[in-house]
Amino acid sequence: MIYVQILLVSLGCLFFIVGTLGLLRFDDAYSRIHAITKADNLGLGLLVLGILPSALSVPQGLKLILIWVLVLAASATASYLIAHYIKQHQLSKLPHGARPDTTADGQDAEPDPTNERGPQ
Amino acid sequence: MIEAHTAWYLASFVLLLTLIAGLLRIWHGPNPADRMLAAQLFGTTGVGILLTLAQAMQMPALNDVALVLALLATIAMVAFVKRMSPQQGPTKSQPEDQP
Amino acid sequence: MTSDLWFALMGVALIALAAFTFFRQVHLLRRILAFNIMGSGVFLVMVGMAQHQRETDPVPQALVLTGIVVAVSATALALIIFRRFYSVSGQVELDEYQIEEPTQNEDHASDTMKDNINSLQDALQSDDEAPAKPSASKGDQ
Amino acid sequence: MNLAFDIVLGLALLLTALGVFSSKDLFRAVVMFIAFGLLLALVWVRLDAPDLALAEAAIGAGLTGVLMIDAVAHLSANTLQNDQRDDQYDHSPKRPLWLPVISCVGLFVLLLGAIRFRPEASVSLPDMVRDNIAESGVEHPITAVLLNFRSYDTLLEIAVLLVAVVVAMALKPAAEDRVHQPPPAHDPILHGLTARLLPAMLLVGMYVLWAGSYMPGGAFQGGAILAAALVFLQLAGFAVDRYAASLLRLGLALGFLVFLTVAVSVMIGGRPFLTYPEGFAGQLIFFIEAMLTLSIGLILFSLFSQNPPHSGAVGHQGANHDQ
Repeated sequence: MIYVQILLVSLGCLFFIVGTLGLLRFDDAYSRIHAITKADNLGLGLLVLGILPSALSVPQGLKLILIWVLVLAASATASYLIAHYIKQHQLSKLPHGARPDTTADGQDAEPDPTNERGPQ
Repeated sequence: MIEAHTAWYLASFVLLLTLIAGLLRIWHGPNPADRMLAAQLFGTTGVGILLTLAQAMQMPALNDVALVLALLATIAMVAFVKRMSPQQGPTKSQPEDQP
Repeated sequence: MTSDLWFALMGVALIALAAFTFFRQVHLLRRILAFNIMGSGVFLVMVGMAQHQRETDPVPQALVLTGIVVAVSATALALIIFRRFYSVSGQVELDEYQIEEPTQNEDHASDTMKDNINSLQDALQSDDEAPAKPSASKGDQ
Repeated sequence: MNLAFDIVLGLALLLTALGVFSSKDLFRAVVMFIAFGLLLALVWVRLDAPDLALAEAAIGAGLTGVLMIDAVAHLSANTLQNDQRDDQYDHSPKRPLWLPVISCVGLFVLLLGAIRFRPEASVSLPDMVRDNIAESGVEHPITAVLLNFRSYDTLLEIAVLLVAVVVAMALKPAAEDRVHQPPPAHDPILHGLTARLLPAMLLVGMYVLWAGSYMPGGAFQGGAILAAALVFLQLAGFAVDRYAASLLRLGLALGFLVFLTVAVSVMIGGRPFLTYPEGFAGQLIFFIEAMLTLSIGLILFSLFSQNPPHSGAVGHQGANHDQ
């Protein structure tokens, strides 16, 4: 059991490292959202799974699962909100493969001068 | 074979290091949305650190702290999206565009 | 070197740096941020020092718990006053180091904090007459 | 491992504080401040203070961050010219450097000296708490200190909060000065999340309040969670402040009044102010705590919602056009 726990927790930490790496290395905001959801969903999920066998009681274990579910719901909503915000205000260029004509969203938000790249 | 609580400390230490690396994204931006994304990751990593520390320090009360943090993880993001208009340049203010 | 002492030392460093920023910056929002961090430094010194001398001590922890809640309400109040001040005067700093011409409020020539408070009071009293009496110092740029 | 974690955590805390202080961009400073709050919660954990971590998680990483973001949004809704002018001030020769440097170095040296030459404590407070905890009516030492041994602090604290919210209400702009913002856009996903999260938040707030009698938790943390839940609702587009206006007025003073009433009414029985009759301490403390939770939550929420709306500077702009 202990080895399974070590494996799960290590994998969870690995996903957190990967998520942070993605946050730092990806060069547009949409890809960064993709990166951090890996840490939120998989990283914390594996971590919780790894901790579960050490939980002192059933309620404690349920609480751990509840924490994971809450983070899942919260991070999914936050990702949606921020992606919507970025798209609406054209703060970032589109990731590769997306069609630019879908960005307009029916309004004339002007490009943000603080953005180095600008929407193209 | 290292002791169990040392292993938990090790895990939380690794998570703390990723948290500190995430500071770079807050610092470099380039736009406010990127900074808020980094803050969002901070919340989740904080939950992870609290859960591992709860095991390392044998303090089940820390799970409650993690629970509160998980509940309130999005509140700053919601405030940002709902209240912050993205005009950051020298342009004069425009009414907030509501779709 | 215990971790209690280490965090108390961090608290000392936070207090000193926050004091520097508080006196260096004129932007009121930055001052509020600095003041908040200074408060956190004080809390760290209180709990860290008490626990460095003895074991885990509930008394300073309880005091700091009270302090945290008072600090957040003080911050909220400071922000309300700041935003009110901003919407009345259009400025984000007090006038002590004003480079441009002073505000053209009814009680003109406000170089001191006191005058700023006066103008704020005036504007509050005259709320019903007009939608705030803004200074025009910013619009002239 | 243990100490290495603490050293890195402390340095990270210092680093985020430096980030707050040295950011030219105001918004960056605010996000750094949110990160600072989160790291501070971890520091409280490492200082064996889970109560403080609980309060800091709800307040430092949650409420204060929202307040700051709201204030920056208020500024940037108009223009950020002020921020740029601020940079000019930074390099202005008129601003003397001696005051910041002296206060910084002086405080640092004084506090280090105070730590180095601290007097030995003559009484051991932890021992006193441990000896008297059985009579306090609760099992958790921090709740015992807050509501029994040092209940003066708590009473005065709730009074301070009440004064703050009264001042905030007095500073509210006159009705015609306020421009009514259009109702926020309906966002089905955020709406759905809030509707499902609200019961969880209220439940957790109540759990934390109830847990306070035997483990970390209590009125302050519960109140902070309640406030955060209300702020969350308000941000998500539910007009909590308008629905709950009358309840708000009632609830603001409730905690203080109940606490004071209990404190004074025991004097009728010939007992000193702010003590509890034997046998009832536990129940009375829980009752007071429940009322305090409600009051603290409502007070912190109204300190958020009393903010002048973002249109505060719209009048300012209109005046500019008039000229």
